[in-house]
Amino acid sequence: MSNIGGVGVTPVEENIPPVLLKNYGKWDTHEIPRPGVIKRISETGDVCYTVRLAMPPSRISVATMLELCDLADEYSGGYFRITLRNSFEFIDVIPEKIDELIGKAEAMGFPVGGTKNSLHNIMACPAWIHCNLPATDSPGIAKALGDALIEEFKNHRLPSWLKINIGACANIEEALMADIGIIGVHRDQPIVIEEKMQICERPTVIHSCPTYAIKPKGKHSVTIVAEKCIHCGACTMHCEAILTGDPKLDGYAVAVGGKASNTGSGPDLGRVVIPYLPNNPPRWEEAVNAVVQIMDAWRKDANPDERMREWVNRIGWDRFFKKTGIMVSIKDIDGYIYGSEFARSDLRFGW
Amino acid sequence: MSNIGGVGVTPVEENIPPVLLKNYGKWDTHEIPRPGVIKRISETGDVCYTVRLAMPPSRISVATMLELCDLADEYSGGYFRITLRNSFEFIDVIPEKIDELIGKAEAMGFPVGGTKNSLHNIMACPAWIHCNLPATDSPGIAKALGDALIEEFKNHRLPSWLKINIGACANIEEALMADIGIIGVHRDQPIVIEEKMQICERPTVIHSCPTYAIKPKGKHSVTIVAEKCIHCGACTMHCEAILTGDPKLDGYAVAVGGKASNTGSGPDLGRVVIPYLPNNPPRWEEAVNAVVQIMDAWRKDANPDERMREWVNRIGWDRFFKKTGIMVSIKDIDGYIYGSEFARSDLRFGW
Amino acid sequence: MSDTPYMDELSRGPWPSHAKELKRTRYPVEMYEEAMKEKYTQWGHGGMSNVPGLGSGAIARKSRRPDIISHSHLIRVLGTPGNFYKASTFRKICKIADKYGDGSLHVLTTNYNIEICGLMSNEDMKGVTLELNAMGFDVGSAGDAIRNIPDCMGPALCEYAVVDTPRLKHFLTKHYIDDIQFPRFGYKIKTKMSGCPNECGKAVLHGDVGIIGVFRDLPRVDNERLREWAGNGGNIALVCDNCPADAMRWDNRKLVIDGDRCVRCMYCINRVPAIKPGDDRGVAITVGGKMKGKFGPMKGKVVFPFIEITPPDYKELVRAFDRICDVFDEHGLKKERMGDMIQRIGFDKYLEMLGVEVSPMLFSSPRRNTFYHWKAEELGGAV
Amino acid sequence: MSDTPYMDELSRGPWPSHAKELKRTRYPVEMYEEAMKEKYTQWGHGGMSNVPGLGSGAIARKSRRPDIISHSHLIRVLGTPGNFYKASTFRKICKIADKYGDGSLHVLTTNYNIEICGLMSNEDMKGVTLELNAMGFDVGSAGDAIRNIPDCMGPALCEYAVVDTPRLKHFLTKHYIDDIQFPRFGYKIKTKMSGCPNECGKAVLHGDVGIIGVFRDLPRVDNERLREWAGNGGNIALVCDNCPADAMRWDNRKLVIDGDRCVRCMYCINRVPAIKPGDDRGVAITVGGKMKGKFGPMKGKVVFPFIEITPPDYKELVRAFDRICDVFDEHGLKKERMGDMIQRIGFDKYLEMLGVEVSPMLFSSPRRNTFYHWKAEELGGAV
Ligand code: SRM
Ligand code: SRM
Ligand code: SRM
Ligand code: SRM
Ligand code: SF4
Ligand code: SF4
Ligand code: SF4
Ligand code: SF4
Ligand code: SF4
Ligand code: SF4
Ligand code: SF4
Ligand code: SF4
Repeated sequence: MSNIGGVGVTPVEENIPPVLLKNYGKWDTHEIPRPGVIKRISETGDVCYTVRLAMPPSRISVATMLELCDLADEYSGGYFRITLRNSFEFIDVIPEKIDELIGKAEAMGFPVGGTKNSLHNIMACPAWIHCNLPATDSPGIAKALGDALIEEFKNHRLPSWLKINIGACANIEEALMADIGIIGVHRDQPIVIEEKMQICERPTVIHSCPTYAIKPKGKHSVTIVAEKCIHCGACTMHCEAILTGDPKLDGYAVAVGGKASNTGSGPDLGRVVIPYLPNNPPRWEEAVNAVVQIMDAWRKDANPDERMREWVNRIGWDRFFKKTGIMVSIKDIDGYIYGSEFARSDLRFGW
Repeated sequence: MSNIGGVGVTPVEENIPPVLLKNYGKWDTHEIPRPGVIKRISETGDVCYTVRLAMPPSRISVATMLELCDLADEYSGGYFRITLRNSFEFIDVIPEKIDELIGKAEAMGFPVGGTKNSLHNIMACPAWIHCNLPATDSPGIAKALGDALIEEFKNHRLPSWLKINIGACANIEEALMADIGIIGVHRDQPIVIEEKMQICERPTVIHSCPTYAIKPKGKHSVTIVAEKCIHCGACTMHCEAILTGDPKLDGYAVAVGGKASNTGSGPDLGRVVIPYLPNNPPRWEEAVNAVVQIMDAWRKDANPDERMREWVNRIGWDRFFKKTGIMVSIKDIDGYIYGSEFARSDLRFGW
Repeated sequence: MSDTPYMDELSRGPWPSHAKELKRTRYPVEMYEEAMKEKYTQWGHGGMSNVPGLGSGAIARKSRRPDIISHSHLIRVLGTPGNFYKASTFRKICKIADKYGDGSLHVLTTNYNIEICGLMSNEDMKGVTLELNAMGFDVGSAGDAIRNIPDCMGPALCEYAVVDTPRLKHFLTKHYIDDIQFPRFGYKIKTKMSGCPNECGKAVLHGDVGIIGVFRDLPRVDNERLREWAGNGGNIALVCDNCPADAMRWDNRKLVIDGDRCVRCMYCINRVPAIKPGDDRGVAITVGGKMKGKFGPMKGKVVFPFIEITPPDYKELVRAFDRICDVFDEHGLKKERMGDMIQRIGFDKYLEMLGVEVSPMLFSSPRRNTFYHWKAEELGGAV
Repeated sequence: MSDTPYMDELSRGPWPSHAKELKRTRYPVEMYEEAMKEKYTQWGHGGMSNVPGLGSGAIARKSRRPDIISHSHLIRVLGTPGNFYKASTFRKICKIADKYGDGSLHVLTTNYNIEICGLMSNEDMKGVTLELNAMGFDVGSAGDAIRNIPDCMGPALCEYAVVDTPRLKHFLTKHYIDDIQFPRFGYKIKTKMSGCPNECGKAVLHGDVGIIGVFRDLPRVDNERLREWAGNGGNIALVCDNCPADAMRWDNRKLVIDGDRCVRCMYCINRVPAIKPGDDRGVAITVGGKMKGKFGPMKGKVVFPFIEITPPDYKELVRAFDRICDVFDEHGLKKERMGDMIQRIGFDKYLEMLGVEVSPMLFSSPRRNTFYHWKAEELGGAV
């Protein structure tokens, strides 16, 4: 037994190409000669080109990964990396061979781009591919969006970059941490399978509910108070006998304005601007339209270099709704515990 | 019985001088020819001079009010008003007589000033004069501050105006709505007078406590859990059998940055920057020093026309502490229900 | 040595002195002197006094020092519209105060009432009230009632006024006088009014109900006057620079305010005589500002961003105010401030109870989570 | 007609297709196709799998469609420092995935692990783990453990790096490997690292623990280089204008950064090659970022604004990290995220538990109320 685990992780040096080791900590500037290609220049004068590809959402086959490994061997000394947005990057590509590499990658179905003022790779959780909690399908939506916005990925023609994250249930906050986010929403309360109720710990299940919507029922089961349930799904995660509710009522919300970096007005989580759209696989027209609607308003109105959230902060959320044409509803009002922070306590209206 | 009350309030016209009625809604501009004197000019060409006095904190005698009425009769056609900061204003003073009026008012002990970029009248609750809840004495502190800052009241030499409000217990928010505020702080939990406990409604008392610190004790009394009590005083207000605690532990906190108007960064409540200073009547040196310390740092560093809160918003609270030299302590951290809003969620440090 | 060394000290110095004032009255100065010596109030429990027929306005105050005085009550007199006073009228109030009370006054309270202090009996409190009533003044504004509805001077003296606050005060006080005099709620309801977003009334910050004059169109610019003003040294470039919304463009001849940016903050209007508030005027209403209570200090929240002001019956305003009071009456717990009630209920649900029309003016930002409730009728399909 | 019309449609178009990928594996495509048809996942409950000796890293997943497949587990492989991979190494991982799983991979998860998917038995999961261990890779990062500690590429490839994130990742993973592999807390602990305040790791927003490279002195300006850059068309005026703290003064020869204003936001550094991060470097640590749980989405909060980074033992960092874990271990309830625990306890009290040194760097604003607790020893007199 004792020989399982305890290993940790490979040393830094093991997977990093020689030019990076040599110039470790000495990188000085970078240029982006074309979308998807970053040229980094070191104090030593050394140079490193990387080529960035979009990745299929959530799952990739061993077969394809092996083909990408082959490309890496051929064009980047056998090295690559996966970025923090799951882009695939060939590291240290011979400059003369960049066009050839791009040609091959694109022929394989991997668009090159996603740098600077473009749409970057889309992040998506597994959802219907492998999870039991989703209210929608992140990979499906990611694919539909990627197809619709491919030219934005391949070109630097947006005011600033556009990052889109998708999480198919309330568990994952990626969606609140992107310029545009999509979050799965269950509109129905979970279903209690009474026969199964012995399996999980009743106190843990009851305790897992943030709004105290789960009440004991008889000796072994529980019941969910409809008016209290906020469909957060915590119970469905913690108890095998509770399943997400009516799939006809599932769908997703759209959030805007997540930002992590400390420039401008600093980091903040995004805000939910569309509370619900219905699931319509495989092309998810509503999601595509919503994203395009938001992106277009931003593109039209933003200053050069102005990220989605900085734009909204400048114009105000009232004008965001006006300019995007998104309808408001009572669901935009945050009535949850910390919602007060988002009420309006000034008279600075943007009529 | 039916002849008591039901009257409402006197008509608008009854107490307003003729020139105001004539120019009602037509005022066009104003000038401040000297501190305390405002000249308002109407579209009709009419002009109205007002002369503003500081008022004694919280209480004034009938005798003095009658003397002020005499002055009004002599210099302002028998009209005056009390401003929203309790300044006394002679309305429609004959311009030639302004100096004479000022001379008489000052001789009576009423300084003239408190307009524009000066210290305005100081607001203070009755506290030790008439209330059972105070942790400190607002009128006493107001008097001490007024004496120390009199030149600021009489001159326009601050970056913007300075408004100081004082409330001697947590009940009154005036202190959070001023550039500098002083709030009475009980550091001890209230005392339960068990014998008296029958008088008030026990459920109401228990319910009045925001932190559930009051627990039933026996059939008729209650007990207060020390670790839970935040010394808010709600119970002392609602129950005759509960008194504020040890007066040796009473004192006051200092708040900064309340702002009501919608200019600049808009309205917001102030923040507590000094959690406690001890009561030292009659000259309240600690209060005077704290106010001077804050005022001086602001005066030195602010841009012209920059109110306290706009200054703080520009430099950040971290630098506010640095520039004023106020010590921070764990008490600055808001650990109460909505405190999360005030935690730092960025890396924009002002080292 | 004097009996009142503390008060003597507080009688010195240039600032007006409450100690000196108290000494000019029959106020029991030992109570205050002792407080300073002990660093502890000498007064005891307070509350609503039981004057028959008088629902509110009389505040009873016991003493902890029966050796000095047994008690000392006071009466709250509702302030006038715009807080203007005629000396001749005020003299009468002084006379009443002197006749029934100890000759000390509170002018004004932080809710802009006059307090007549040092009353010793129910009869005196009744006497004060009847005499005031006879001169057209009234009392109230204590207990769990609608409190005094103070206003700024508004158009009576202010060039910025967008609505007529003194007339609103007069109307609302008359209209709600029963609720001002007869406590019927779970806790008090404090209202504050400002004639414009400069907010001299601090209505948003400390009104259970805040009523503030606002305009929806843009500030009005008189370019001819502006050129003249700029020619005479007016620094229009600085004003443009300081506009928080970066909405002003000045080309040395003409100022253009960008309707897509301006947030009607008042700044340019305050600085430049040639710029005035717009013409599409009404009030915004906020609710829930307060300091203490369960959830601590809270700013008010906008619930009606724009309401037409139409005398003589101010129908829209009354409807909104009624609705706010009714929801508070129905849902507020005993001694629960409006802001705390709203927090307990949830702001979204509260807005539904009020029956407001949802608009982007109701929030500073939309929500941060997807934790909304869905009503049965919303579950039919897409919304 | 095809059996998989939905997946076929999702295989078209220019964006890389997961549907096409899944079809290249032995993944049971009917599960996904049916999900799209029913608009409902076909997968059932998940949880930690029971592989003997393996505390964490194996995730069991049941199916709701035994007619298609009974279950399908996966193994989380901890990502490498900086997420760099050698093709030759990755091929081995592919081989393992193909041998034991269904041939599908998750590269990478949003916590930057590799998932080897489609495992059917405990033996296979153990087999995967042993083979990975042999090549220096490890599994873990599931259940109520310290999860994977992902990092940005840092100095390996980035000119902005203030600290060496890949080395930190290597060190911390080794140091905490037991807690990564053996769940012992009330709930998971997720850590995220960024080499600088640009925050490519989004550490503040979604780390239970966030570790971010920061500098305390000012950005370093090379004026000679700056002049050259400006001479070649670099728009230094625009950068000065956009500095959020208005801290930059450029007189066409020299740029001065006002130490009284700069907030180290990185903006000028990002835009101008002649400006670099300062030299007084360390990390800031935040806690409590998360999305769900009782109190909903929360940003992280700074608890250690500056910690020295001193290899090889990173003593200060380890002390801080330990303290954070210990307080969570001691005070966190079952299934209570760190952010919710801190909210329940109160941030002030939590900071005292952590034993931090109080400084103005710990808040964005001081408190708004006077509702603090006083400890017995504070009640002796003035503080
Ligand atoms: C590769 C990657 C780091 C990694 O270790 O994997 C990375 C790489 C770079 N980032 Fe980043 N960032 C990466 C994710 C992020 C993220 C996280 C995310 O997107 O999910 C952020 C935070 C985003 C946010 O604020 O919401 C991020 C915030 C930045 C910033 C700050 C931008 C700003 O708004 O102020 C910079 C500076 C800049 O762009 O001027 C930056 C700059 C850079 C530079 C220029 C650094 C350098 O000199 O190499 C790199 C190329 C940028 C580009 O793509 O054009 N990187 N960067 C990540 C690429 C993801 C991708 O595939 O697209
Ligand atoms: C694979 C992954 C999604 C992805 O890559 O897009 C994932 C997948 C699952 N997450 Fe997650 N989470 C993943 C990153 C995240 C993140 C993002 C992150 O780590 O930064 C979050 C938000 C951050 C956070 O933790 O708050 C996240 C918040 C959750 C939660 C919510 C926890 C809470 O606060 O209540 C759950 C439920 C739980 O753990 O009780 C959850 C649970 C799950 C489970 C295990 C649900 C289950 O057992 O049915 C999912 C397994 C799906 C499957 O079988 O494929 N997942 N999950 C990510 C794996 C990360 C890893 O390698 O460790
Ligand atoms: C008399 C009074 C109204 C009343 O009905 O009683 C009043 C009168 C004026 N206010 Fe006010 N304000 C009065 C309390 C306030 C308050 C409330 C307070 O101080 O408690 C505020 C909100 C303060 C805040 O934001 O915290 C207030 C915010 C303003 C503003 C907005 C200033 C800003 O920061 O943006 C202006 C416009 C300006 O000053 O340019 C203004 C402007 C004015 C003008 C210039 C209006 C005019 O044309 O007459 C008046 C003279 C100002 C002066 O004192 O120099 N008044 N004003 C109040 C005087 C109190 C006093 O005795 O000093
Ligand atoms: C006289 C006055 C202070 C002053 O002028 O400086 C005052 C005096 C008292 N206030 Fe007040 N409050 C006065 C304005 C305020 C304000 C300011 C305002 O109205 O804008 C506030 C903050 C606003 C608010 O209401 O939140 C204020 C918040 C309180 C509270 C806290 C209520 C709460 O939310 O918990 C109490 C306690 C209570 O009512 O239960 C209180 C209670 C009291 C009592 C009645 C306490 C008592 O019974 O022992 C005080 C009587 C003192 C006395 O005997 O002289 N007073 N009180 C003000 C009279 C206003 C009026 O004319 O109606
Ligand atoms: S975000 Fe939700 S749906 Fe997506 S993988 Fe995580 S738990 Fe499953
Ligand atoms: S979905 Fe969330 S709110 Fe609803 S019962 Fe389950 S845990 Fe409670
Ligand atoms: S603020 Fe407190 S101490 Fe002052 S009068 Fe009001 S209740 Fe009394
Ligand atoms: S003072 Fe406040 S917190 Fe303390 S027991 Fe009384 S009501 Fe509760
Ligand atoms: S609130 Fe507006 S209208 Fe009223 S006095 Fe102040 S500036 Fe004038
Ligand atoms: S009202 Fe305010 S926002 Fe509008 S133009 Fe004037 S200064 Fe700018
Ligand atoms: S966080 Fe900073 S150091 Fe790390 S990759 Fe991003 S810019 Fe570079
Ligand atoms: S780091 Fe940011 S705040 Fe500091 S000078 Fe540069 S841009 Fe300005």
